[in-house]
Amino acid sequence: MNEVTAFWMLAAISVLGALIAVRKRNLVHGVFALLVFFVGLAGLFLLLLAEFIAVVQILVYAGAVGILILFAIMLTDRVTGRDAFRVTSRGSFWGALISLAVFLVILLPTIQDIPTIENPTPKETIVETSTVKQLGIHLIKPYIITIEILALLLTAALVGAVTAAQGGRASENEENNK
Amino acid sequence: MTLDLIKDILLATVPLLIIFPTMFALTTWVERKALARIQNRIGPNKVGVPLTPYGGKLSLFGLGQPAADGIKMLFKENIVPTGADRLFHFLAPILSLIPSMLVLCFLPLDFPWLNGEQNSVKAFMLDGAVIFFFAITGLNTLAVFMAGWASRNKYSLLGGMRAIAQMVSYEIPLVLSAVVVVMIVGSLNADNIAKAQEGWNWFVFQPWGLAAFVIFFIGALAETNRSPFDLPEAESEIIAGYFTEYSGFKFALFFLGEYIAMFAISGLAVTLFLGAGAGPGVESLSWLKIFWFLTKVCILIGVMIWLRGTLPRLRVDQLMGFAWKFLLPLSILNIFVAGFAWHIKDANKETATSVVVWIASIIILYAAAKGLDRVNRAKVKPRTYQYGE
Amino acid sequence: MTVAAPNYELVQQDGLETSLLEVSMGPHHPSTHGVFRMDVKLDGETVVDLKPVFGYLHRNHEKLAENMSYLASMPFTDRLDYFNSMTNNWAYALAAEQLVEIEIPERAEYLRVIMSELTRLVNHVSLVGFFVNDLGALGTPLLYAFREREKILDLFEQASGARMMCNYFRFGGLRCDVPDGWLDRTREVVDRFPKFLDEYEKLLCENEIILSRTQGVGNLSKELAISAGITGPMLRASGVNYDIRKVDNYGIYERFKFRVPYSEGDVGDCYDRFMVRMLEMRESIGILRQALDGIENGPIMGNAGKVFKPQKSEAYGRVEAPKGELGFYLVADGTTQPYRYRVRPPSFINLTVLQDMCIGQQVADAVIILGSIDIVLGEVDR
Amino acid sequence: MSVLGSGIFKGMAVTLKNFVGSYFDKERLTTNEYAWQANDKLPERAGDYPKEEAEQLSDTTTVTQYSRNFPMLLHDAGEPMDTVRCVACQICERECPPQCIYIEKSTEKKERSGNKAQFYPATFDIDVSVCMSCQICVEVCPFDAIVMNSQFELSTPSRFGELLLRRDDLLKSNDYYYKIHPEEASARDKRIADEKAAKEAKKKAAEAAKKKAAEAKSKSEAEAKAKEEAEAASKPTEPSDTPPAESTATPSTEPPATPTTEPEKEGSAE
Repeated sequence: MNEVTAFWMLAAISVLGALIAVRKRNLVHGVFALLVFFVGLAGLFLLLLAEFIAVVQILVYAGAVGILILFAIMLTDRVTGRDAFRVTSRGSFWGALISLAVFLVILLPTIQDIPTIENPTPKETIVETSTVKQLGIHLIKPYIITIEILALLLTAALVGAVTAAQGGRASENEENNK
Repeated sequence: MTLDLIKDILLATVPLLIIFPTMFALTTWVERKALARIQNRIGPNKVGVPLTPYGGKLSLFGLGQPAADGIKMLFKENIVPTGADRLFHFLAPILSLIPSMLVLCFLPLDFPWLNGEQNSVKAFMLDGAVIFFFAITGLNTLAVFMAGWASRNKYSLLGGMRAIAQMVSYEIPLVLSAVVVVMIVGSLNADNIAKAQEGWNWFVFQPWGLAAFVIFFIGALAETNRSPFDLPEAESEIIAGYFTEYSGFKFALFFLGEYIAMFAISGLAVTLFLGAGAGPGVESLSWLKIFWFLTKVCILIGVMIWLRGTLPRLRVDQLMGFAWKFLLPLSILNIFVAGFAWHIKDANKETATSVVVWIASIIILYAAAKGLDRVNRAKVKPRTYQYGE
Repeated sequence: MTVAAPNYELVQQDGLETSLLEVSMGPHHPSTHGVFRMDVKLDGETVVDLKPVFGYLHRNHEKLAENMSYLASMPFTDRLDYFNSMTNNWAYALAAEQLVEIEIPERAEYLRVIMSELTRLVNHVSLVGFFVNDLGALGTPLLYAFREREKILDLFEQASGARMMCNYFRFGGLRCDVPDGWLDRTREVVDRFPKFLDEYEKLLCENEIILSRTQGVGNLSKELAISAGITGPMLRASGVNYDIRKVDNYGIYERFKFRVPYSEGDVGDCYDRFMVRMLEMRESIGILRQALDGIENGPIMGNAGKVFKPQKSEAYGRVEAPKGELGFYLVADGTTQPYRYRVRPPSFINLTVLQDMCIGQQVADAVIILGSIDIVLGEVDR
Repeated sequence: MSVLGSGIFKGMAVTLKNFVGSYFDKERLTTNEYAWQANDKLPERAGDYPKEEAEQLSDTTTVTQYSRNFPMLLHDAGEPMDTVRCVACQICERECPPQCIYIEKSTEKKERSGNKAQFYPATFDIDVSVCMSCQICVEVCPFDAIVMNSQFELSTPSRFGELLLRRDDLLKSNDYYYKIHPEEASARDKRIADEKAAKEAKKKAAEAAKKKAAEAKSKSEAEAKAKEEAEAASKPTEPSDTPPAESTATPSTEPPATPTTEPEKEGSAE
């Protein structure tokens, strides 16, 4: 039992989860398979000693995004999944092709100094203190502008969401008052 | 290397797997006894330990009750409703247990036999231990939803939906109140947080720590579906909520998972605010650390039982309102208060200043809470009645 | 394997196709107070439609009574509202006593008032307990209430032999006199009751959760309450000062000084219904004290004939039962059996406004609204 | 202006008080443990109930002298069927609201110890699964033959039959009645004695009057007899809606048996 075995197990889980998520006709099953994929991915991050990313992967993706998707599914009319949702298979070839292309585009820049499994992090970037602290310092110092812009964006999105929700409520209230 | 690793893992996890399920068994008994006494009943007092196979028993105030319950649960029929999603119906109880069990290893229970080891496994020493805790507890929500959805029962579905909404909402005040401690300590490492509170420097004695502790405790009640936030399993409304359709051992697993989650989150509260293992005598006897830690956890559980015996439950919208309109603003304000208090204290170390800061912080926080309460419950007040002759 | 799909009613809302969830709450539901059923249509958790369904406990009470002697249906009246057998007995006795001329002895009148007010304490204290139980308080207030109720039921047992199905009233008086020392024991219980009420009020009346759960929930306006024929504490909670003890002065109620609490506004929400009952208990204790002071020795049975055989006549007797106006309508045809026997059950009539109160509320509110109406299915279904 | 959350804290104080109080205050913890084992001693509160007879112990536990449960048939001292008070008049059968009593009258009158011959119940069944313990049968009985038992340990594994109490199950002695309902039993016996004494006195007066007015017309004599009869029937009961059957009316002039607890009442009334 070493890192290699762990890697292959986690990788298998992730790929399997992803495949089920794509192929499963029952929507809720699909979402849970997707969550398995997220958790597997978190495990991979953990294996790379990027614990903070792993945590965020679980917290945000498995926790928040998964639930968001579940809520979205609850709003569709085939809630209970009695009729398996028919996924159209038209154009799946092109879809696969585009996915592959995107994958390669992401892969190419990283492949140049890709760490091997036996040596997960390039020597020169090994951090001595905790990754969380490093991440914090990096986020606050060099990337502060990005963070601020993102924060603004998210706040705007939040306010917008509240306004949209309130708008519906307000018109309803007016109707009730009439 | 492999054998060593396995040994280390066993040394670190097996005690957890012994201590907490035992505590669970005892807590079910204590809870039934305490609730009974609160309600002026006697509670379970019959099941004891049989002395001989032919009769005679030691009726230790009904202490045999947990064992009897467990045996009963094991042998009960496993009923899966027609049309239920059998796979998910089976998986949900297991999935609800895993996260609660998993987070136990993020509690700073520093077993003495781990210290001699070369390469001991101490998950709480992870840099993200606290945030790991929240991330993994969050997965509990999914198990609850799974149970509610897979049962194919309307009450279960309602319970599952309520559970999701509630857990997601209360996670925010929970995390924000923990952030205060993380901010002051400057570390997400549970061990560092515990070390920062050694002696009597418990954070609960700080004004911001007190406020954060109260918010955290309320959030913890909601997160573990305890009264007065037990809406997902509100008996008078939706039967038993998401585990309406569970019986036998699956139900027992849910039950176990819920209680372990209770211990876990109480343990985190102890770690963050109540000085973890700090207490009299820990300097000389390191064993006492674990004792004090578990004692504090038990006290928190006791308060939870006490609350359960006293309070009715909130309504869904009030529950949400409470989280978003009361706890969230308050916990955000608390972060600022903590920051200012820390800065002033850092600049000026006199006792008089710290007292002034203490009182001022408490006043600010209380005033804010009071104001929020008045805004939220403006129309709610006791009324007077008239009498006809 | 085919499974009947759950009922989802498709509706259009804000251009979004969504569906209503139909939930059948009851007859096997923890909070429907027996075998009552509510067919609830939910939009999310909001009740958009509610249909009460009952009759699961129908026992043919009225027709049975028409086929047996007048006396023989007395024990059956216990089973109407099984919490308040004493007031049920009284209402029936009151109706029957109007059919023939019977003079009721003084002591019997006093004992009737004592029993009836003790019943009111039993009913209100347990109703509040059940109501808070519906709010989710895990039975703590309910068990306190039952603790005190036990003490009163002990008194009933000593007087009549049974704790709940007392069957104690007779046409023209009471079945038997109370045993020696009963009045002293009653006084002890009555004197201790206010202390319990203080504690009960401390536990419940200021609790923020109860306040916010009950205020503004299940509003019943004065107009609707009157036009729907609501009676009892529920009507008083809607702001109407109407108490049959004051209106009819049946028995010897005009001798006692007591007040009738009613709501100041005409909101008539669950909180009002809860509080009116709490306040009524205090008044009942006042009546009990006066009655225990005034009672004297004497006969307990009037000049009732051997055979209860009224002339052709009709009568309607009503009392202020703890749940509202409980009336018995009897038509006598000169035989020993009533020609027509009809019960006006307060819970049944109070239940008619359930739908009006529940629509637009949350499903959790529907439960407590039902709880605040105070129904007993034995009386609703008869 | 109240403190934030004061209502909740007050409530918690109340529950804490009750929690602690349940260990010390008898007023708070009113629960009595049910005697669930034969060798357990019965709780103090059930002390009203005498425990001498092992048969009774297995029958009844925690009851007070005021409890009533299901009816039983009274007999006086001696062989139960010799001294049974019931004369099978069937009034209770007719009056029973849930119709749970079934009586078959004996075809022959039977001589009883020291009493004149009476009918007796050949069958007397009470279906206690139907009985609602309303006590109407006790009230209507003109012979004080049926009273309420407080025995409640009647549960049985059998669904049919065992809950149908037969005549011999129902027969209990007056002594037993004294044990379970002492106040009620003595009051009842006192009333019976009073009535008997009143009747004796009346009869003596009537006989004296008869002697005195021996030459009076037979019409007035009949009147006196009618009056006497009416006196005998005036028990505090609600007589049946339909007039009693002929066979019932004849014996109802006199209770056939008298309680044995008071010796001066021994012997027949006539």
